[in-house]
Amino acid sequence: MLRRLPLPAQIDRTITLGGLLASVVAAPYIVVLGVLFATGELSAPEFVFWLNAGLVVGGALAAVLLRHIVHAALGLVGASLGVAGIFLLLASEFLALVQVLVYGGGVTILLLFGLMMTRATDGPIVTDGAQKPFAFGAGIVLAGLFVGAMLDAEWDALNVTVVGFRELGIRLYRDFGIPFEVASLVLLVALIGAITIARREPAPGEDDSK
Amino acid sequence: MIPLENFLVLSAILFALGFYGVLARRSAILILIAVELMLAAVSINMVAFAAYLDPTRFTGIIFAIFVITVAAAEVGLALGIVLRLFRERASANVDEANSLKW
Amino acid sequence: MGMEQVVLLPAIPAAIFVVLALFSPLLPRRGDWLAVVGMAVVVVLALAVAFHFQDFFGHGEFDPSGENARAFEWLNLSNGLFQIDLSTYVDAITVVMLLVVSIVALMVMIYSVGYMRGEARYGWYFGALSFFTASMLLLVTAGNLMVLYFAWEAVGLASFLLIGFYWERRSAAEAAKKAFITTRIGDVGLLIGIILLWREAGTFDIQQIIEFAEGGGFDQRYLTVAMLFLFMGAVGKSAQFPLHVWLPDAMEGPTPVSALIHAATMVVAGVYLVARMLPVFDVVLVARDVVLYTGLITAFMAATMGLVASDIKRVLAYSTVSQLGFMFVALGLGSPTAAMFHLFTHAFFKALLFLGSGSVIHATHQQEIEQLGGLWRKQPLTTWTFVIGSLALAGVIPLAGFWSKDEILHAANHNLPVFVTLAVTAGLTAIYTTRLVLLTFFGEPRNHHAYEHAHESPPIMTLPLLVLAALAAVAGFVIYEGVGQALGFAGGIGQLIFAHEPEVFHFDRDLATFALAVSLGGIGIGLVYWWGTAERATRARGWAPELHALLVNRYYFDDLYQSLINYVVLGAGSVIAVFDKRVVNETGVDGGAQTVGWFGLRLKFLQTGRIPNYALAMAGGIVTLSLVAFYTS
Amino acid sequence: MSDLNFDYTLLIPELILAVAAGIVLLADAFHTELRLNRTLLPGFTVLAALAAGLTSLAWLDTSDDFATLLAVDNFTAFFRVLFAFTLATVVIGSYEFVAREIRHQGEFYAMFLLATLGASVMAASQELLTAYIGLELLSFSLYVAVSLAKRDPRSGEAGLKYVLLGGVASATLLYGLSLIYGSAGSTSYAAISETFAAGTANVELPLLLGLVLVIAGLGFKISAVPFHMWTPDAYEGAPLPVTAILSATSKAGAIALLLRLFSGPLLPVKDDWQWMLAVISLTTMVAGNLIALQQTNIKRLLAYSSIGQVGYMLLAVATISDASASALLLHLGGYTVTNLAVFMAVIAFYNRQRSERIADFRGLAETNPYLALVITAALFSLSGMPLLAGFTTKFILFQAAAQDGYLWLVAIAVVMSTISLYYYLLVIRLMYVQEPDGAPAPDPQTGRLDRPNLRWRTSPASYAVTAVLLLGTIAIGLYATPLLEAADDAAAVLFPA
Repeated sequence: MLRRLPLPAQIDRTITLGGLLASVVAAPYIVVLGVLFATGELSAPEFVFWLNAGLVVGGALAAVLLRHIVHAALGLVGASLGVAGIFLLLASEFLALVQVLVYGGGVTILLLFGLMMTRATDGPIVTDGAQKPFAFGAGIVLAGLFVGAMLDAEWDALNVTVVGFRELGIRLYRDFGIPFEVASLVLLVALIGAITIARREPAPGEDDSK
Repeated sequence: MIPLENFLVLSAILFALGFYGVLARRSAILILIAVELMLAAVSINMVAFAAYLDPTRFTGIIFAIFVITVAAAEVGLALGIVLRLFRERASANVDEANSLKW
Repeated sequence: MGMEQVVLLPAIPAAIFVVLALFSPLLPRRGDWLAVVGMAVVVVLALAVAFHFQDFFGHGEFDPSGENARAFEWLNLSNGLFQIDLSTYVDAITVVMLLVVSIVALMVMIYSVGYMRGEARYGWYFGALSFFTASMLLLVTAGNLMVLYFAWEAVGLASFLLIGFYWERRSAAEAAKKAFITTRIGDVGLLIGIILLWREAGTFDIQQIIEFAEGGGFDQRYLTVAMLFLFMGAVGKSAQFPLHVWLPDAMEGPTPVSALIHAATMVVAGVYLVARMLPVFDVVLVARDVVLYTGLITAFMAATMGLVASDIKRVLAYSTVSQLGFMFVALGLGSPTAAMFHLFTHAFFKALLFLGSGSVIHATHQQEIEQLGGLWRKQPLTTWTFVIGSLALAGVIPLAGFWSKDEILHAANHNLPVFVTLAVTAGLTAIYTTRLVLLTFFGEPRNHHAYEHAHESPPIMTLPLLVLAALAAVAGFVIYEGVGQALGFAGGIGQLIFAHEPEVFHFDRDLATFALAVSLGGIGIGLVYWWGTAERATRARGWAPELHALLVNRYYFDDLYQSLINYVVLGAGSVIAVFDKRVVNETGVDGGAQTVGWFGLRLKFLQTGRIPNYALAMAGGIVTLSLVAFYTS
Repeated sequence: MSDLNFDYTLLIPELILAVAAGIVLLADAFHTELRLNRTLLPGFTVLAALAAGLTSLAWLDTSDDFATLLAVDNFTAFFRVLFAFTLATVVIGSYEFVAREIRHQGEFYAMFLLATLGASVMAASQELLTAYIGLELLSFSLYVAVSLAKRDPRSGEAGLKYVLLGGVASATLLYGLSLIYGSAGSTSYAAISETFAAGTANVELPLLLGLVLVIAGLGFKISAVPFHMWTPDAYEGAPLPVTAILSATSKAGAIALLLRLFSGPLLPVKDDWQWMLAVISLTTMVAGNLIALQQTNIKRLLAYSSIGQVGYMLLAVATISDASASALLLHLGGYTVTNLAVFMAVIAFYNRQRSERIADFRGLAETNPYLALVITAALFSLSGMPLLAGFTTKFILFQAAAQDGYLWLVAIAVVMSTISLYYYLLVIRLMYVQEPDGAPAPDPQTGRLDRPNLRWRTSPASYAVTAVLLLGTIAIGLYATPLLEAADDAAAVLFPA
């Protein structure tokens, strides 16, 4: 059954090689974290945080730096999984679940299909534009500004508590019922739009009825 | 307990990386991926603020749910448009979609 | 007629405009009779206002203050920012303007029935004339600055429509555009001035602003700036230096339009505005000096340009600009009386001259005075009325222009440089007027084809000429108390014109003699120089070619402005557009490669999408804003 | 259970729009089975728009809210009516265009309905999440609508630019919203306002950053420079009716949201954002008006001119007060009417001439004097000519802004609107001065010519719509009081006495 899917052959190689490479890069980081955890420098939540933060940043770097589009997409998967882990740390299991399902499943598969249908993996590709230096500068400055702002503030943080599924469900479907309905309209629009726009049109002269 | 700043800084870095991707990439799909990163950064922020700062706890989480939903919808819609464009021009590179200018 | 009903004056022609604009093709004679009859009613009403005004304030005792009547609330911001009423204000200045506008408009409309016969869009022409008259009447009765501004712009729009009446003719459309843009520049100033006044005084009502100013409510420097902006509007509308360039070109419109708009009414709106606001100008003397010298420069420059112009209507246009300069000089000297008096007489004789020139053009299809000549045999009525108008313009006793010009000279009596310049200009006026009359009507016919076909105009056109000629002859006498009383105006019409203090005409015999001598001298020079054979018509060209070229090219102001528009406005636009195109959109292709090379980096990724560039602009905006925000916080 | 108000009747106008969108979609999908004439679709859309507009009048002078998410008050009513009016006008004025150019008519009209719904939600929002989702509904519908002209390759390109940059902008906006949420601990406007009024010293920088990002995100929506870059491309590539909606509904919706945000939750931190909006207003009005001087395509010209107009509107947001809010609403109303007049006239022109080049407007006064008159009046109004809507509304707008101390900015705005007259006059000049295509050269002697009859007539629908809009433009210019009172009432909601 797998053979029938129009997956390019290199996706297997990609996954294998990419996994290997990722492990090679990630291994020292994990080892360091493990050592720190073992020596008691890091608490368990902190260990998980740094692990996931590494995954997020590593995945994001892969997604924006790698020249191969499939690799970049896999980087996005990694980052998404990391974000899901962060959500778990923030006591939102539900959101973590959504994140894995929607991103790890839906979005990535969608992107890969898009890649394949536009045959963007064929041939050597130049993925980055010439304004890369500007982009680099802008990225650095933005990161600096954002991080600076976050660190400058004195947040009067409360204790993290778990929000139960039931409570969340009530809030989501009752208190925020209207935005929820509007969001469903957004999905409807996206659905209709994607189908209508991507559909191949009959050439002029062919039957005009839909 | 992990300080709130950790999450915020992570999110800030993720957002900046995403923005860098938008600026540097030339394939529409790669730009979409970068936008997804930016939106993920927003989700982290929302959830972190909800967990640490919001006495009601849940608004940020619900916000994040909506963000994820919209992000997924956006990918679908944008891919539809990319496909259409690809059919017309046999390219998914944004810099080749520049017949509209000045 | 009560003062509340003054608003009827603009309302009648406005209603006629609506009717004509919508239904003129359905009406008999395209509805021209409607416009004429409506205007006749307005003249009667204007006279009624004048009588009422005399009645009310008159009985020999003149009260300088006017009457303010609120018609209805027009705009009202409930949050108390401001409220604007469509209010009317009637005082001596208003009455003068009402009479001038309505009488000249009526004459022009009657004349147009003959002049415009058979034109396409005949009905639309009368509609537009009515619209113009309505706007002008609203302008002169406006009690607050916002209504005034509205009417001001409506007048400009009407002028735009009428100058561009022959819009198939490229030059007409261009002239309409030029007039529109030039006056708009002034209008922006006017609007800014009005806003500045409102900001401090908190009201748009003219009388309240005057009271506020006289009570010292304004900061001196602030008020100076405001009044200079306000004056900008007057400069644009009244074609004063340096915005005088549009009026000669505006002669592309039909000649009756020139008579109405560009001689008697619209162009004097600036004079009216300054006269109306003169108490405020008085508070800051610098502003009044600006008025004085602007008027002086304009009067002189325009008179010199009038010496060499060869188009009959353009000579008159320069003359109008010059005479408007005289009025501003009078205002700058603090004598609204003289200014309004000159406005009053000038309206009649200049409208007469324009209509006369229209009669010539109608008969010969020729506007170049060097191609005319000898017409007095063919068009006696036109010729003699034109001569009366010319003598009035030149200032020959006892015609209207003499009295009013004398009054201005009298006001300048204590300022020698101004007085000398005015006297010289008055002499120049006599010279170019003589030249105009001689070349057009006397001497040998220089274009026999045109001459052969010339004929006297129909009575419907000569009748207004006669009426206006009569007015040009006698309008000067109104300043005599006895004359006014004889006409039934208690206290004399003269007091209408002497706006501020019930002053009696300053007849100074020495001054009058001197002025008359200047005028007659100018006429004599003109006679000696141009009388005679056909070759004399063009002799001024050889006399001083450089000077002639300078004057013919109108001191090169038009060229200067065209370059300014070309280089500055369009240049700035293209610089920004190029920035948008090159720097932002194409950083990758050329600029990007260079810029990158400039940073010393050799990158082979030379292609860039434009979406990333767009995003880069956004990033730039975000970075800049946040950097500044962080830095300043 | 909480004591939230779940009175769904408050949302009847929105429900009408949503249901109508569904019906239009289904009717189009099954039109062969149901034997429906597809020309019914625009008619039905107009009916739905009118129904939504009329029903929203039921809550005039009330002040209610739905679950503290959506406010139903005069402000909401003002925008509901404005959006419904826009929708009805655009659909009537462009149904011939759509019938010929757009294959997927059902989807097209459904997108218009949903965009209107999204904009209404934005205007009514009392809370960040709701505002955001309304914004996304508006944006998504427009992404789709822009790309729907499948016979025009420019449409796809415009759609791509719009959707990708829109994604970036909405991520930016969201990040900003998250920072404001974090600084205030709530997404409800009332709660944010309360928290910020109590002091923001401890979160100064994130708040500033959040404000920058929100301004950038919404600046994208209203095409403020430098977040405007998508505008000309999307305007040019989109089908004309969509361009009209982009310049009317989309812009008005974002302005409504800006007003809600900056007059409510963000008002206590006015000092932090006021200068930002002033700067953006400055760059927007300068760049928009100057670049417009160089355009050759009527849609791009209108795009840049609308950017310039946004500059003036931002001026009022920057100097927000009850006076400037009501002035802004008035201006928005007048601008919408005027702008739609231009667009509907351009659509009528396009229906006949199949061209968007400004050069092809030459001689329009000869071939269709009525359309030339409409375009002239509307362009004059846009440039701020007195007697027309543009002057009255702009004047009150500038007046209100000057009141609040940004006099220099007002002066620049006045200068810019004078410059704008120049490029509008270029179009008017073409229409009135130049000869139409196919006309013989004029006789050099008389300047007259014997013309073949090049006249053509506008269709009844276009004629009716443009006539109404033209009359509206003139009526607002001459007597703005009724609209002004409506704007006053709406603005009074934002600044309760």
